[in-house]
Amino acid sequence: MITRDDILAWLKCYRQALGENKDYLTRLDSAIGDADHGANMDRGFAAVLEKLPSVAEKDVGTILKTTGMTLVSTVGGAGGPLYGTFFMRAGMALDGKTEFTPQEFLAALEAGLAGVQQRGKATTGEKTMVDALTPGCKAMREALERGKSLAEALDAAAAAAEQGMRDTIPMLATKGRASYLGERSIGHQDPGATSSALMLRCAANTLGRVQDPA
Amino acid sequence: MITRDDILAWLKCYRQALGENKDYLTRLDSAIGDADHGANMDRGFAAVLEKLPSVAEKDVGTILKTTGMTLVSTVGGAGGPLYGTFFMRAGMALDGKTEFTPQEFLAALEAGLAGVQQRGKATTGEKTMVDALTPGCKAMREALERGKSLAEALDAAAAAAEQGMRDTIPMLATKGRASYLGERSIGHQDPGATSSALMLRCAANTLGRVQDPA
Amino acid sequence: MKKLINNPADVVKEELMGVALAHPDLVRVHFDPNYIVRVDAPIQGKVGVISGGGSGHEPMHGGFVGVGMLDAACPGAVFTSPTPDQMYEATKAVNGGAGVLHIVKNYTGDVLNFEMAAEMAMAEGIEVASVVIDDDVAVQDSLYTAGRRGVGTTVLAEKICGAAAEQGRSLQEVADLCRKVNGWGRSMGMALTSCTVPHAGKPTFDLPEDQMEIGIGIHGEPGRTRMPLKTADEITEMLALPIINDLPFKSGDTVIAMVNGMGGTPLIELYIVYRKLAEICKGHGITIARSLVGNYITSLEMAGCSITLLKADDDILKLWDAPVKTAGLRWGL
Amino acid sequence: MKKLINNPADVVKEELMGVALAHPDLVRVHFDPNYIVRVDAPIQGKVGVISGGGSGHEPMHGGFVGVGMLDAACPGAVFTSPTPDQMYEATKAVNGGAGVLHIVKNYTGDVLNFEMAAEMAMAEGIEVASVVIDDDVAVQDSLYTAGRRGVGTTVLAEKICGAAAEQGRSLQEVADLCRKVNGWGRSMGMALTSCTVPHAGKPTFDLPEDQMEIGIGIHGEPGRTRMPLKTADEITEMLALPIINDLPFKSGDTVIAMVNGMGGTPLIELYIVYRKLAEICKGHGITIARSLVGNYITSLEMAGCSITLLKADDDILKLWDAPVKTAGLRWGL
Ligand SMILES: Nc1ncnc2c1ncn2[C@@H]1O[C@H](COP(=O)(O)OP(=O)(O)O)[C@@H](O)[C@H]1O
Ligand SMILES: Nc1ncnc2c1ncn2[C@@H]1O[C@H](COP(=O)(O)OP(=O)(O)O)[C@@H](O)[C@H]1O
Ligand SMILES: [Mg+2]
Ligand SMILES: [Mg+2]
Ligand SMILES: [Mg+2]
Ligand SMILES: [Mg+2]
Repeated sequence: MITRDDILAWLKCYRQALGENKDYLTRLDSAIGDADHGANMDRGFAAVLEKLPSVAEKDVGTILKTTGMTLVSTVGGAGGPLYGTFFMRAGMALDGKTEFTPQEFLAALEAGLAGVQQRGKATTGEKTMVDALTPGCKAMREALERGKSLAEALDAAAAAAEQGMRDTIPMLATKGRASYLGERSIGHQDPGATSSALMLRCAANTLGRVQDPA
Repeated sequence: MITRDDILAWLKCYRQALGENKDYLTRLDSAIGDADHGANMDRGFAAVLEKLPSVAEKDVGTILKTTGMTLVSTVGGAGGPLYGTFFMRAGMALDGKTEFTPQEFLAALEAGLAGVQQRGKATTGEKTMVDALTPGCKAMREALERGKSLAEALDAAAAAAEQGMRDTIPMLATKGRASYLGERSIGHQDPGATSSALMLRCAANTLGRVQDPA
Repeated sequence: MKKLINNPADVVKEELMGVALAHPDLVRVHFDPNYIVRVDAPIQGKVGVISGGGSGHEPMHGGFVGVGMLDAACPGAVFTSPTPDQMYEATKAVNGGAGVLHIVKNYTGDVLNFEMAAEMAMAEGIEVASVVIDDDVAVQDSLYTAGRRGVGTTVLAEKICGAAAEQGRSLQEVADLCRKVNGWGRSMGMALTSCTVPHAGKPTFDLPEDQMEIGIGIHGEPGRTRMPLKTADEITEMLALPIINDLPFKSGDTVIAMVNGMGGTPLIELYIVYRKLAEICKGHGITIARSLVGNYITSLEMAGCSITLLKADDDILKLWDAPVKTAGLRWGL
Repeated sequence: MKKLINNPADVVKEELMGVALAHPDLVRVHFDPNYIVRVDAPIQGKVGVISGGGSGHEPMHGGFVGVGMLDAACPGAVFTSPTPDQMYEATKAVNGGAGVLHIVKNYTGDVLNFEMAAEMAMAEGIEVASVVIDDDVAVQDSLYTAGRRGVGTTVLAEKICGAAAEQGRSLQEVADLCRKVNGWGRSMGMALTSCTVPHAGKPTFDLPEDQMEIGIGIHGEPGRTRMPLKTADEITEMLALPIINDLPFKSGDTVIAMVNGMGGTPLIELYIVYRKLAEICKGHGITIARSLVGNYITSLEMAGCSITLLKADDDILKLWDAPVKTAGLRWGL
């Protein structure tokens, strides 16, 4: 079972990864956007970490919904509503729970992704975070269906998301700010796909490690 | 005797020298002023050269006064009224003449210098064109008094003006725009002193050559 | 990075404090969430008009809050769309019972955040209409993309809709007018230099001394194409012709023309551009009835300009001429 | 050099053409000699107020021609004082029989050229009064030097004296008022970057990425000292304290405060400076009764700012509030 503490560890890991990759994400956003994705995500997750203590004793649904709402009210840009929606929907899927199965966690991620797609109306191949989250969720589902451990499944998810992130490089952006560049968006890695891949890598590094099945 | 044609040649020579030294003068003015002295003088003498045909048959006084008035109405800045006054006063000193002696020419230059000092209220040592014109006139007077030829006298004038120009380098400016720099004006050659030295060098190269006493 | 700032993280907060201190007669500034609101808001029975977007485009939008223009503006972080709670609180603060118009520039972030705010406000029973401005002809439009950006027409729409609201028109009328203005306005911009986002600390893109970017937006993003620097007249043509051809503006049309500086270009150059624009319009039989030349929708210290033409009928011209009293645009009051 | 121009030699001419096309309701532009004049000049019985100086400081002076401010402005080449015939012709064009005030910034070139123009006009029987503005505290004053430069106070003097002339005050009264404003106004400026004179084609000075110039004028000339870049708050103090100590401004004084951008600095930064200036004034017991934040007296695309404080009595404040209708400053009309 995945516990509340694992989720808290995941969020802390992601906050740290965003801090470390702030300039990298901003650099990616300079090439095809407006040079703020790193600062935006960093500001948002700094706020999330400040907020966590007040809900740390609550259920995981509340923790993730609070994370989402905090992102919505601190990030702004496209990233704020999209990541905010992601965590709010994931939280709704885990409402009332303090521990849950890998399958339930996968369902929460998939609910988050569905929320992102509903809000942002992007599908795969448009050079957005959807291009990291979609293969990430898919790889995790396949791994769990094939009976892999949570650690293996999350690792597969992170690896697939990272591949999806790299696959955005040759894409022509048709959603988000990068779409204004037209052909010139080709050849650059999408910042949002990159922050999404980081998020799944953190999941693998935290949930994956702790929850190794005995 | 110096003739009207010599004066016309002098003005043409000066116009050409200003064209060639436009960037140099502007560079000097960048260091301690506002980067326009070259463009200003060039614009002014281009206008003078356009105007000259209409007075080329008139007396030298008219030619020089026209030069001065044209400078006043086309140069602007400090240079416009100062060089304008210089040529207007010099013209007044040669009113009605079509040829004249070296002494008369010297008197015209001295009248011009007096006009500059009256308008600009600068004396020597203040890092202005006065620091080139004053030693220039003085050297010419001494040479003529010692019985030197016009060519020698003008050469002495040009050399003294050039020395005066270089002597502005260590000066602290107390007049004109360079004065705002205070101590920072030290170490730079004054652009106006430089354009004045060029003017006397052109006199040496034209009046001096043509009027070599037989 | 050479900026008159203290700390990148405090830029927007300290700027808003400056705005509050400089314009106490015009606006109040609310912090956490941040919004600038007309000093006399809410005005009972008047439609509230609000806008918002990332900071760094000053005077837009905060400089357009006041009588006859916006009731409130929501500034996000630099170049980052504001968050829904800002628009939600601003909507409540300006609601005088006649509903609130949200003027939204077409960027994914702005659209999403305003959408959430409108949902929140409507859940509280406030009538909200949203109009998305998408006037940038540099961007190819398509059903399957994010569509065109909202740029210069936003300024004109805020003035015109603000005047209409001041006259007492209904939310439906003001929103319809805003859609009409958006439909009749077209813009395009170019950059001579990049700008530097305070957080990023270095220019968003590098532009060699002999190159320029054509078809830029207002967030320091690169444009559609990079090409060798051209003369002001050539550049003006490169911006004006796509605009004229897009609507298309036709002989006999009357327009409001704006030559807008991106922040780092001096006024003297904008007038040189205006001169050529006026010549081009004349050549096309287009009458410029009103004009704006200056910095109205900027990208920090970017050098460059944008051109906006708005087809104008009598109603639009009268609303344009109506009194306005804001820090950034003022006449008649 | 990256500029929206066609040819360095045509910059001023084409700009003036743009001004004429953009503001036919406010001004007429006369070419050869160049001057911008109020559309309704001369106004019989009203004192004419004119100013002038090199171009490159827009909106000053041409942007301040109109009702309640200047009757005419004479733009020279970029950073080059205009020639006497410009001021002479402008003086004739605005003379409504009550005499003409020349507001002259204290630069050798401006003073000499205005002097010649005044002589010419007076020779034709036009009464002319000249007031020289010399408010720059960065420059040490002395009987034996060219004295202090005229900078920001010029803008305030043009507004206030323009209003006084509009009220029908006599030449003597308007000139005395102008001297009072000059005596009560102090300014100081700084640069983050140089600017590039179109003719010169490259920056007037080089300023490393970590350095700034303090005590600059408005012609791209270097300042009094170069030093490492500091924060906005520190810079604001470095400008404000010499100003406050110079007059000196005292506790209980009421002032008009201007935070002026040099051309390339975005508004967002100017408000950050204003915030600190307001704090400093408050700390000294000085009340800011009116303020201006924006680009009013610029140095082409230079990044940086200047601060001006003008001690104000009731008369000055009333004249400040009087209606003004120009391209660069407008209210009440
Ligand atoms: N419609 C969309 N659907 C999904 N993701 C999107 C969409 N639009 C933008 N994004 C993601 O948002 C990222 C940019 O986020 P950010 O820089 O924070 O916002 P902004 O573009 O408003 O500056 C992009 O890299 C992309 O991955
Ligand atoms: N009061 C003065 N008397 C004599 N020469 C002066 C005076 N003030 C300035 N100058 C000269 O004028 C020169 C600058 O001319 P210019 O650059 O054309 O005018 P501006 O300083 O108005 O830009 C200086 O280098 C100096 O030699
Ligand atoms: Mg971004
Ligand atoms: Mg000069
Ligand atoms: Mg953004
Ligand atoms: Mg000059």
